[in-house]
Amino acid sequence: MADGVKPRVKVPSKAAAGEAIVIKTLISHQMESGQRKDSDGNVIPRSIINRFTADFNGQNVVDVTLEPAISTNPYFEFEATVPESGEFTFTWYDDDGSVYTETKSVETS
Amino acid sequence: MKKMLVTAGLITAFALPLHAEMVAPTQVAFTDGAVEGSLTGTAGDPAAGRVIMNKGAGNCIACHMVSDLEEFPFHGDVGPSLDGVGDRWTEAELRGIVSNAKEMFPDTVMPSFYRTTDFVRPGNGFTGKAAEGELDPLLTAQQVEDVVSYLLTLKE
Amino acid sequence: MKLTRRETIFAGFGAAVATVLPLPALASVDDAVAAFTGGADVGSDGITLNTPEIAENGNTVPIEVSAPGAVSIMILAAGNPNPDVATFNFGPLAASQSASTRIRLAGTQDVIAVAKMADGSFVRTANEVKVTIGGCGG
Amino acid sequence: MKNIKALSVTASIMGLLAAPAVAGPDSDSLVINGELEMVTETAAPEHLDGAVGDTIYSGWRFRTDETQALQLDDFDNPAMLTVDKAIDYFNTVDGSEGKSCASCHEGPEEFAGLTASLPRVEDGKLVVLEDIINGHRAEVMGAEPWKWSGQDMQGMVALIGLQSRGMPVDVKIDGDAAPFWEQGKEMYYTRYGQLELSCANCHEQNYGNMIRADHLSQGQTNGFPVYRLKQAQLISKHNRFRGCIRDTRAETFAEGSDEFRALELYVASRGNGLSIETPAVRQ
Repeated sequence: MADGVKPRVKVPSKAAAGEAIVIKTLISHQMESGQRKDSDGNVIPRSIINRFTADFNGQNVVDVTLEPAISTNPYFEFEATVPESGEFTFTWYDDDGSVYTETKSVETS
Repeated sequence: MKKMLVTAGLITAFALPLHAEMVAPTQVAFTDGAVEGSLTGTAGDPAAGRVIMNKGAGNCIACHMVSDLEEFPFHGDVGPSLDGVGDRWTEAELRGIVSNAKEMFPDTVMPSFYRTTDFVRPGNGFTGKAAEGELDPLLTAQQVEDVVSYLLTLKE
Repeated sequence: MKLTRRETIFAGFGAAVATVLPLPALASVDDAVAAFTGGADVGSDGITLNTPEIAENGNTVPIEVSAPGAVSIMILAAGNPNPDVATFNFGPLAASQSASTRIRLAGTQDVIAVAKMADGSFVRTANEVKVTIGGCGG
Repeated sequence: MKNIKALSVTASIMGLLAAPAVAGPDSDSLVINGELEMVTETAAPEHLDGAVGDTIYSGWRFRTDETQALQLDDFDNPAMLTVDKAIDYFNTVDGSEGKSCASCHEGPEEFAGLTASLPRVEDGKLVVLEDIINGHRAEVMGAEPWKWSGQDMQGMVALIGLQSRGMPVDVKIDGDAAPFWEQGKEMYYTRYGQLELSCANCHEQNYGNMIRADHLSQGQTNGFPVYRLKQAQLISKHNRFRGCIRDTRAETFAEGSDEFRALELYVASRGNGLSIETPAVRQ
């Protein structure tokens, strides 16, 4: 697992059923592109988060394929529909096999 | 184009020992900020000077706007526009300004492109470490002549 | 492993790389689009890409894409060593087929977005982003 | 929004063709998280004696709308990832004494105001926040010192600075601070390196102008450590000083040197009255 990877997500804790809500996610990750060289001229191997998914109560919101051209500390903003109370699951997949997840509950009114 | 460059190269190699001594950075003679004679005895090449204006040794457009160089993005405005500079200054004045603008404008921000002494904490290029041995001027004598010859083409 | 700033610039997503490599990347933009569309015709209506006109640093360029009714949207950067950037696949709970992210651009170039619509058609748009050149040294 | 920015760049070039006027900062105002209003321009401190005109500006005012936006909301600010990690460090035991920061301090909030007053003289020495942090690590915790520009150190500097966010920079320049301030002032006006550029050449005489595509700011430090898009991490004041001096083709000073402490005090004093923005986002 890459050092100190830390996800942050911003989700409103309450929403009207069926309402569109804005979700923001940010995760600390170098996103080593595989294009850089170290001071000895050796290529630094690629090491990125290659996939990000957001689901709500088991249904998908967005499923993103990331390439090395995504910036350090990958950021996403998108909109989800919340049909009922439940839980978002956010998942980041690292090249090294690590998987980072974060969950957030939303209550509908 | 290629042929021309080769020819120019031959002339340079041939001309230097025969016609002129290269003027060292410490021996440039300024008169009211201007430098009368060529630093090399070889005519400047405006096409080569034009290239130096962009990124690299000269990087002139970091501070100066030049309409003729519009294919290069992002011209700075710390210094005056160089449009028409060939009308406003003589060759000798331009050579003096490019070599050491502080001779004519003592407080100018402009670096001295053909000077090698009297710096505060001179570094080894952009490494942040101390310079080792004598400094090279920012531009060679011929590069100064090339830039001056290019600037002389900038007429209103 | 420690990189100085200068080494990073020259070895990485710096402008130097961009000026050397635009041609091979251009060829693979066509390949990437063809792989995404299967060679189908590509329209231009119904997709919006917001990008800065000038990016102060190519390492972090905010972009926003929207294609109402899309199933997925692919983002490409034509002047990067590898033009692939990201592909967004929208699920049943996506409230809109839009997303924002931050991307790396190796110099001034076109950013391209291609959307696959629910009916199997494709639309494409592109914006040029000017990436700044540092003033001193870098 | 992008068109406005393009126009202002064009305008600055055209303006300078006509007259050497300062194109200057934009007119945007900085309100963080929709509630915390920042003072990004204010009357220049008296000690400047009109050197930058009447007004000092935060560097935020010189950035493009897209870069500015990254600082408007703490969630969008990538520096906060490192601040989050610093909160963990604050509560983590380190060193031979079995202590964490939290063993002695209730929380980071305890340090509200500290950053606004630094650097300051303690026992005859000019002290900056990195000195205080490493001093406590050594003397109280028995822990190894952190490297000056390491992300652990700068994360902690940012976390403590965040407690002063919105407060005006207010460093003392008289009394026992005076000799350090004078030393820093002399450095500010020294034309270093083969390019012979002083801090003042760019950030006093030419703020608002463009060097290539860089819109020159006044070089204020009220947002440091900043998340710099170029390096995609927190950058210390001393690291930025070093970078600038290196770019003049000079032999630079070391991070954590007495010279840079003095320069840090002097540059901070040029921003007296601006809000602390730590951690800011810059290009």
